[in-house]
Amino acid sequence: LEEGLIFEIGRMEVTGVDIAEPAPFRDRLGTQARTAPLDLPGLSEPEAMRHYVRLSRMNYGIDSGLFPLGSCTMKHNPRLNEKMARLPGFADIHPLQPQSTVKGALGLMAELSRYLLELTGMQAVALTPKAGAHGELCGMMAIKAAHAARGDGATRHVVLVPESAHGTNPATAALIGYQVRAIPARADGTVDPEAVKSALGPEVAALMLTNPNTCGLFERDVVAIAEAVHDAGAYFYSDGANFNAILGKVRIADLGVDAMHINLHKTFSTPHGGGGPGAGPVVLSDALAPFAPVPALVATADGLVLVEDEGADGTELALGRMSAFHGQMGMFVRALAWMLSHGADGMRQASEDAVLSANYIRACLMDLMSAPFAERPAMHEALFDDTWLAGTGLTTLDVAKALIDEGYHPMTVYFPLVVHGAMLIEPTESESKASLDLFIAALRDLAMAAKAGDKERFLGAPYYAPRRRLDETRAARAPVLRWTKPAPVADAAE
Amino acid sequence: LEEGLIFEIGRMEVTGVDIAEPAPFRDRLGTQARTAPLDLPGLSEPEAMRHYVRLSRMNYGIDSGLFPLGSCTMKHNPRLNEKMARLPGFADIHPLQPQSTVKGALGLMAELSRYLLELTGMQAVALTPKAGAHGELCGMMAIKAAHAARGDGATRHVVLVPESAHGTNPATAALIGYQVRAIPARADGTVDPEAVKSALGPEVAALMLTNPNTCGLFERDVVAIAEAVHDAGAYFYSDGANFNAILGKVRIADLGVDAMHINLHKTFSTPHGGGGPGAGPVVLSDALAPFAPVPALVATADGLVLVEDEGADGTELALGRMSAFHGQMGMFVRALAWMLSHGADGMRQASEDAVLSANYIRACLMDLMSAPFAERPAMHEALFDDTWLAGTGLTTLDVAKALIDEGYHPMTVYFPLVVHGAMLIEPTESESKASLDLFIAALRDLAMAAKAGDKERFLGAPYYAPRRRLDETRAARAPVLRWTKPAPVADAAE
Amino acid sequence: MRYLPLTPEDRAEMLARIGVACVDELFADIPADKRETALPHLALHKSELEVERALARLAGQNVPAGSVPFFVGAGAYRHHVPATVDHLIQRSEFLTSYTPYQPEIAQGTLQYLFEFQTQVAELTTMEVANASMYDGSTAAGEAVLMAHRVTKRRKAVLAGNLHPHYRATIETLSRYAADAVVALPPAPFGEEDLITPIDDTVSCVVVQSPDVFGNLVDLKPIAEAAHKAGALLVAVFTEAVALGLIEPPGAQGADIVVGEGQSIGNALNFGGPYVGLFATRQKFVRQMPGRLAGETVDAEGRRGFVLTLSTREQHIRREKATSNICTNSGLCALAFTIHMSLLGKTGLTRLARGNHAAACDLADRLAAVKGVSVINDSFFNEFTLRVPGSAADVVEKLAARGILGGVPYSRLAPRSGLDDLILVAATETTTEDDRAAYAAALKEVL
Amino acid sequence: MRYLPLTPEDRAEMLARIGVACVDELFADIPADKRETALPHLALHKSELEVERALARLAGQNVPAGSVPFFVGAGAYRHHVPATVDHLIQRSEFLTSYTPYQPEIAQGTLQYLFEFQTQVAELTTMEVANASMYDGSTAAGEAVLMAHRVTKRRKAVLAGNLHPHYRATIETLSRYAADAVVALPPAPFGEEDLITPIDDTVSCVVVQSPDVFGNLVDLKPIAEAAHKAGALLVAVFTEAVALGLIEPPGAQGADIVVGEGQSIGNALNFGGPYVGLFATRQKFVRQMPGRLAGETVDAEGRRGFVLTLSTREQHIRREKATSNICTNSGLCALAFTIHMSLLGKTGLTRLARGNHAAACDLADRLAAVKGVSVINDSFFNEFTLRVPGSAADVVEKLAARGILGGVPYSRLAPRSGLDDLILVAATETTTEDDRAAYAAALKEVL
Repeated sequence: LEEGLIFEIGRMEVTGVDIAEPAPFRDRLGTQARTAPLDLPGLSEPEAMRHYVRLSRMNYGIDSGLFPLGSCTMKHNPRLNEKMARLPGFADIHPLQPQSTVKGALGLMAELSRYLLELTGMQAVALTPKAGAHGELCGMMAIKAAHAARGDGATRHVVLVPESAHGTNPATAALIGYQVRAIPARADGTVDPEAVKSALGPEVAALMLTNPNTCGLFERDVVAIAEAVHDAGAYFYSDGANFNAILGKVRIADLGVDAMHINLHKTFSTPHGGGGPGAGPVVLSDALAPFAPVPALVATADGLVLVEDEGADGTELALGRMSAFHGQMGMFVRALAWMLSHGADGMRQASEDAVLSANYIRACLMDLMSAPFAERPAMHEALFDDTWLAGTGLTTLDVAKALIDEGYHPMTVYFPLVVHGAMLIEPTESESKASLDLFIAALRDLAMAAKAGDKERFLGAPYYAPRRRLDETRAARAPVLRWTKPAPVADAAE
Repeated sequence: LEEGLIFEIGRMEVTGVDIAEPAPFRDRLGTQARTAPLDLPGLSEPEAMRHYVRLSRMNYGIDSGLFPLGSCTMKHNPRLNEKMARLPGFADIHPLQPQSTVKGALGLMAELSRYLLELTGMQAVALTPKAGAHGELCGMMAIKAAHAARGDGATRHVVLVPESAHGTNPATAALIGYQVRAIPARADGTVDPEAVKSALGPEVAALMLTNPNTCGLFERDVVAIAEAVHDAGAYFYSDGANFNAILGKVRIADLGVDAMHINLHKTFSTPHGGGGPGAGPVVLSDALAPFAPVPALVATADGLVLVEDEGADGTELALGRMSAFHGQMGMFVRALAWMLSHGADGMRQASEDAVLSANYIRACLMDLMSAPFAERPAMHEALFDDTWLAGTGLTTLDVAKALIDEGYHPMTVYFPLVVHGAMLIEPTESESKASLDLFIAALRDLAMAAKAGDKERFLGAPYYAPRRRLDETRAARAPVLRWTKPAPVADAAE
Repeated sequence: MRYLPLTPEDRAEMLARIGVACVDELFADIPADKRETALPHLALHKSELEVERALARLAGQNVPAGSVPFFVGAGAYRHHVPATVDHLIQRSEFLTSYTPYQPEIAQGTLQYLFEFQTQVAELTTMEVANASMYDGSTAAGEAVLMAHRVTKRRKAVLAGNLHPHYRATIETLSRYAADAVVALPPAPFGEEDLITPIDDTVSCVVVQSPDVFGNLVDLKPIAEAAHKAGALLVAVFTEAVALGLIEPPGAQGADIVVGEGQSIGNALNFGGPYVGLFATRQKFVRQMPGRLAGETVDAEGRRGFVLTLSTREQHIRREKATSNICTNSGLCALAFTIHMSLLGKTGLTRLARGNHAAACDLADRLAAVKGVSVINDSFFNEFTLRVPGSAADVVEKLAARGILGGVPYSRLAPRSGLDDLILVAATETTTEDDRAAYAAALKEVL
Repeated sequence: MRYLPLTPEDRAEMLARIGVACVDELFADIPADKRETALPHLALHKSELEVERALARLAGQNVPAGSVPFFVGAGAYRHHVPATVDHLIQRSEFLTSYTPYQPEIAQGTLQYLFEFQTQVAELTTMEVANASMYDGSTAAGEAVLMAHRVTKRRKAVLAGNLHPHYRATIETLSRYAADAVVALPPAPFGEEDLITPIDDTVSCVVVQSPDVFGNLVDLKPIAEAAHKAGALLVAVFTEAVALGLIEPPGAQGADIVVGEGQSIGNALNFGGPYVGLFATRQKFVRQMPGRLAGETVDAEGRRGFVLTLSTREQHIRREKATSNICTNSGLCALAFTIHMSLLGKTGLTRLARGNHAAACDLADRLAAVKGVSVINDSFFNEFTLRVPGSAADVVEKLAARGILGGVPYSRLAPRSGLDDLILVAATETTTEDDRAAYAAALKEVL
C-alpha cells in the first residue's frame, strides 16, 4: 500500500482537464503577468482517479466501522443530506446575488434558525460562524460587547474555565484578550458551584462551561452555577460540543445559558470530512441577542431580509462581522435535512440512544477497566482512566493503537486532562447493539490481554494498518512541510 | 476482513426506510393477499452503509489499478458520464411516456446512432440489444430473417466460427438453431481465407468472425474472407468485442461486414459494474437493415419517431422484438458522453494508444515470456502462451494468482483456446507509461522467479488478498446458492 | 485529451522500444486501401463543460416524471430510491469492477450476488435464483427455453394478459429457435381460460400476475393443470414491489418465476438498464441460464463465494450452453439488493401497502369521473381505466395539461382492438394533490 | 427511524444490563423541573421523499447561477469543476473520516494535506503553507494576528481596496483583541499610497491583488517599504485562479499570503463552506495558525505523514495557542487539491487565460455601452463598471431581465459614497451569448 506523491507521479505537460486555448486577444495584465515558475504537475483523469482512490483506502471513516471518538461525535452521515446540499438551488447560488433571487436560501436559513431556537429555547441565533471554535469566538465577542455596552468592559478581563474544558475554550478567551482562570473539578467529575462562586468577582466577564461536560456527565448544579455567574454580573457561555446528549431532553435556555455554539458537524451530522468543514451557529439569550454579528436574518413585511451592514437599523450594537458572506450554507442544508428526517420524536430518541449506548458500554467494561465518576449516569460518553493498566507497563496510547488492530478507530485519549490517561468513548446513536457488543468484546479481550502480560500485542501496535507507529518527534524536530524536488543524485563516477 | 451476510446481521423488525403506514382503506387484493412467509431482514441505514462499504473493499476495480483483462477492455470510466446519465431528463423518464414528452431522449438516440454509423460506415443500427451476446443474437436473427426472406432459410443451417472465437458466438448460433462448424486458425494466428472457402457451401448461413481477433491480431485477409462468404450466399457477422483497437482507423463496412454488435461497455467505457449492465447495439449493412428489430428510430417530417409496432409501415420485415422497451438508455448517455469528450481526434488517438501500449508490453516481455504470433504487430492485446513455464511446474493460473499479490487483477487466462495456457493482456489506452512500466516490471519479476524455481510464491498465491484460493470444486459439487437459516444447535446437555 | 495519459514523448519512447517508426506501422495488417485517416463528420474533442451543455440541452427536452403528476407503469415503475443506494453503487470498487471470475479479489461482488439470489428466492418463495438477467422480458424468454429443456417439449402457451412486449420478446426468440408458441388473445374483462390449451405437448404456460391490466391472478389452478400435463408453470411479474403484499408465485406452484426488478433500487432510465429476476426450484438448477454465485471455502477454510455451475455457461460450454448470456445486470442487481436490504420485510410491506393505498384512492377518484370505469376486480398499484373514445387521445390530452396519465393499451398492442383502455399506475411517489389533479384533468379532457 | 439501529428490544436489554428501569433514569442529573418532554413546535420524523420535497421546494425558490447569464464575483467565483472532484470527495473514507490525529489509519488525509500544502506554496511562490483555514477572510484575520506575533507590534494597515468583508472581519477580530487598525479609504480610480502610513509601529500592511475592484497591484514597492520599517507584507487574493496568470505575491516580497481557495474545486454554496489558503516563509512557521501535515517515517522506516508542530495548537497549548482554530476545511481542501492535480500547470494556465479572455471580451462589450465605463487599467477576470446612477438599481433591473450582472460596490460598502460601481466577473463558464446578452440588457436598463 504505497502511493507516490502527485509531484512524483504527475508531469508538467499533462493535464486532466480539457480547456481550449482562447483566440488571440489583447491582455490587460499590465506589468503583472506571471514570471515566477509554477511547478504544479498535472495528472490525466485516470491517474487522478486512481491516486485519490488509493489514498482514500488508507483512511478510516464512520462507514468503515464504529468511531468511538469521545467529544467528537462521529455519527452516521446520511447520503440524503449530501444529495440535498448539491441541489443547484443551494450549491450553485452566489452569496452576493440579489436577495430577490435567493428567497429559498433565506427561507432555509430561517427554518434552520427556528429549529435551533426551539431545541435550545434561546432568543437569537448567529449563523455565520464557520466551526465550533469560531462560534465560541463569536459568543465570547458578544459577551465582551455586552460588557462594553454596559460600561464594565474595561474591568472584566477574566474568564473562568473548568480544567476539563476543551482547548478551544481557553484559546478563544485568550484570543480576544481575556485572562483565563481555571476552575478545578470536584471529586465526582462535575463543577462545584462553590468553586465557581469563590472564583467569581468584579473582574470576571464570563464562565465557559461544557455541558454535558467532557467527563461525560451532566453538570447537575448548572442552574446554581448560572445564578452565581449572573449574580456576579458575568455571562454564562456554554460549549455545545456535547449537545448531542440532550436534544429534546432539556432546553439550555432553561439552565441560564447566555450563549452556546452548536457544532452542526457533531450534533446534526454534517460530515467531518477529515477535519472539516464544520459550522458553528451560536444561540444567544435576550441579554446578548442585540450583539449578534452581521449578516443577520430579519423577517420584514416584505419577507426575509439578510442585513449585511453593521450600520443598518437594528444592528447598531452588532459585534461586527465574523467572516465574509453568510455562513456555511452547505452545512445548513445538511443539518436541516437531518433535523427534518429525525423530527421531534427522532431527535429525542437519538439523544436517548446515544446516552443509553454510552452507559451500556460503561456497564459492560467497568469490571475490567477503571471508570471514574461512575456513581453518576454517563451522558453520551463513557470515561475510563488508566488505573486498570497499573503494573502492565502499558499506557493509554498502547491500548488505543492496539484497538486499531481490532478494526476500530481509537477512542479519544488523554482528554479530558482531569483524569489520568483518559479514554473517552462515545458510541453515538448510530450503532446497533450487535455492533456495540462486538466493540465491547474487542475491548474486553484487549483488557484481558493487557492484564495477562501480552505486552507485544500493544507495544508494537498497530500491526495491521497502512502504517506502523509514526515518528512524530522527527516530524517536529526538522519539519518537512512540503515536497521539494530531490537534489540530483551525484554521478556514480565521482 | 470478514463481513456477515445481511441475513446474519439484519433483523425482521428493522428497516432503513421510513415509510408511513397509509390511513385505513379497503384493499383490492381479492383472494391474493400474501400469506407466504417473507424472511427478508432489514438493515438500518448506518448498518447498510457499512455493510456495502466493507464488501466493496474486498473488490478490485479499474480505479484500484491496471486491469489487463484481454478481450474485456477494462478502461477508465469517466465520472462525467455517470453524472450525465443521472440527469433527471434521462434517468427519470419512462419508456412509455408520450413520445412528445421525450424528444430529447429520441434526439440522444439519434445522435448516438449517427456516431456509431460514422465509426463503422454501416447503414443502420439496432439500439435495443442489452449486451454483447444479446447483440449477437439480434445480428444473427437478422441474418436468419434475411435468408428466410430470400427463401434459402431452410437449407442454410450452418454457421462458421473460428476456434478462437468467444464462447458467445457458438452459443448464440446454437440458440437459434444453427449448427456450428469450427474453422481452424493458421500458424500465424489468423483465419485462412482458404479454410473459410473450403468450409463454405450452400448450407452455410453466415461466418462469425471477431476482428481484431482474440489472439490480438487484425485479420489481414478479411476482405478476401468477406468476399468468399458473400460469394457463397452467406452473411458476414463480425464480433465487435475488439472494436476498441480500430476506432477511426478502419470502417468495418469497408471490410464487407454485414452485422456487428458494439459493446458500449467495452469500447465506449460504460462501466462494467461487476458484470453489467452492458449494451450491445448492432450495426447492419444495407442487406440486413430492413430486418432490424422494433422499436426503430425513424426520422419523419414531424421529427424523430420511435416505431414500436412490428406491423407498422416500413417495419414489415422487422425481425421482431429483442426485449421490452427501447434499450439501455443509461448506457447510451454514457457512451455518447465518452464519444463527445474524445471527439474524432480523441477516438483515433485512443485506439492508437491502446494498440501502442499492447505492443509495448509485448516488446518488453517477450524475452522472458513466450509470445505466439509475434511476427505480426499486435492490436490492442498482447498474447502469451505457457511455453515459457515449461519445466517450472507452474501453470498459467499460478501466474495469474501470483499477479494478484503484486497488486494487479490477473490478465485473461486460458483464452483464446487456440494457444496453450493463454495469457491475454489488454492494457487499454488508459494507462500512463509509468503504469505500464510498473506492470511490466512486476511480470518480469514473476517470470524470473518462476524460472528460478520459487514455486511457493506461485502455488500458494494469492497471499495478500481478502481470500486465498477458493475451492471451486466444492462449490459445484453440492451447490449452496442461497443462505438458509442454520439448523438450531443441539442443546449441549443432549 | 484528459482521458489519455500518454504524452507525445511517451509515445515516441514506446515506439522506439517496439522498434517501429510510427504508430501506423502497428496497423499494417489493415489493408492499405481500407485505412481511414479521419472522421470528417464527427466533431473534435470537447471539454467537460461543453459535453455537459450538449447533453443537458437534450435532457431538457424531456419531461421528467418527477416534475409532473405521474401515473405511467406498464412494466416500469417509479419509486423513491434512497440516496444511499445510488451512493453505494457508485463506489469505485463496485462500479469499475469486472465479472467476478477472480474470486479472491471479488468477494464484494460475489457476496452481494449471493445475498441477491437469496432475496429474490425469498421474495418469490422459490428455492433458488440466479445472479440476474438483462430484464424481465428477456428473462421470460429464457424461462421458456429452460422449460423446453426441462420437459424436452418445444411448445409454450402464453396467457393473453401477458405484457405485449414480453409476449413479443418470447415470440421472437421462439420463432428463431423454431419453437411453437400458442399466444392467447387478451382478456381484460373476465377470467381467462388457461387450462384448456394445456396438453401433453406443452412445455410451459406463461402467466403474469398482476397481469398487464393489473388484475391479480390465482395461479394455483393453472399450476395444477400444468403439472398434471407434465408442463411447467412460468410465472411473470413486472412490479417486484407487489410481492410484498400479494401471494408469491412460489407459494402457488410456479416452477419458474421471472420478473422485472427495476422497481426496487433502479430508476426509470427510459427503459434500461433494468434487472431481470429469475428463480426456480432446486431440482432444475442445472438447466438454469445465467450466473450463479455459490458458497465455498478458501485455502484457509474461511467462508467465501465463487461463481459456480459454470459448465452451464457459454464461456465454458460454448454451443452447448444453457444460454448465450454473458454480461448481465450486476450493478442493477446491486441497487436492487441494497434497496431491499434497507427495506427488509417491514419496509417492503409498508411500501407495498402505501402503493396499494395510493392506487385504491386513485381508482376511486377516477371511477367517479363520468363515463369512466375501472375494469379490475382486483389490483395492486396499477389498474385499467376504460374511457369513452380513444385512450391514446386521452393520454395525449392529459400530457398537454402536464399530467402523464398512463399508457394506452393500444400502444402496446396496436391491433388488439382494445383502444379504450388506459393502464394507470400509482406509487408512493404520487401525492394526494397529484391524484386529485388527474381526476380533475380527466374530467376536462373527456 | 431509518438512522437509529436500536430496536425496542435492544433498548430493554441494554437498560437491564445497565441496571436501570427506564432511559429517563440516565437523565437523572438534569434538574427535574427543567426536563423537557416534547418539542411541540417541531414536526415528527419524515421519510426521505418528504424531506426531499421540502428542501427541493426551497431550492426551487432560488435562481441558480448555471441557469442564467452570470457575472457575479466579488470574492466567490463560479468555475466548472470536473465531475471527478465531487465523486472523489464523496468517497466514504474521505467524507466520513476525522481529523487525522491517528496517523496510522489516516495516511490518505495526511498525504493529500501534504500535497495541498505543497500546491498552495507553489501557487503563491511561498515556502510553506498550512492545511487550510475556514476561508479567505478569516485567514486574513489570522494573518494579521500572526504578523503581530512575529513583529511584536499590534498595528495593521489595511489597503483601501481590500474586500470590505475582509476588512470588516479583520477589524472585528482586532477590535476584540484590542489591536490597532489603520484602514485606508477605498481608492478605485487611482493608485493608492500605501507607503506613507507605514512606520515602525506597524506590524503589517494588508494588500489585495487583484484588489476588490479587479485592479492588479504591484506589491514590490509596498513590500520594500514594509520591510524597511520592520513590518510584514500580508498579501490577499480572493480568486486563486488568477495566480495561474499573474505574478504571485511570493515573488514580490510578501511575508504572509492568504486567499480564498473556493474557486478551485469548490461550488459557490451561497458563501460556504469555502477554504482559506495560508502561506508564509519557513522562518515564521512556528508562529503560523492552523494545522500542518509533515513528513516522517514509521516504525518500519516507510515514509508517512503526521500532523506536526501541534504545540502551536489549542488542543495542546490551550490559551497560549497561535489560534483557536480546530475544525477547518479538510474536505474543501481535498476538492481544491484534486482539481489542482487535474489542472496541473498546463491546465491552470489555460484556465486562467480563458478567464482573462472572457473578461477582456466582456469589458470591451460593456464599455461600448453608452454612458458606461470600465475603470480598470488592468484586471484578471473581474473589473469594475461605472454606470450612470445607482449601481444597485442597475443590478436589480438586470436581475429582473434574468441576468445576474455583478455586485454593486455599495452593497459591500454602503457608506463609501461609491454608489455607481458594479463589480463584474467573467469566467470560463460564461459563453459569448451570455456576454452579448449582458451588453444588450445593460443598454436597455440604462
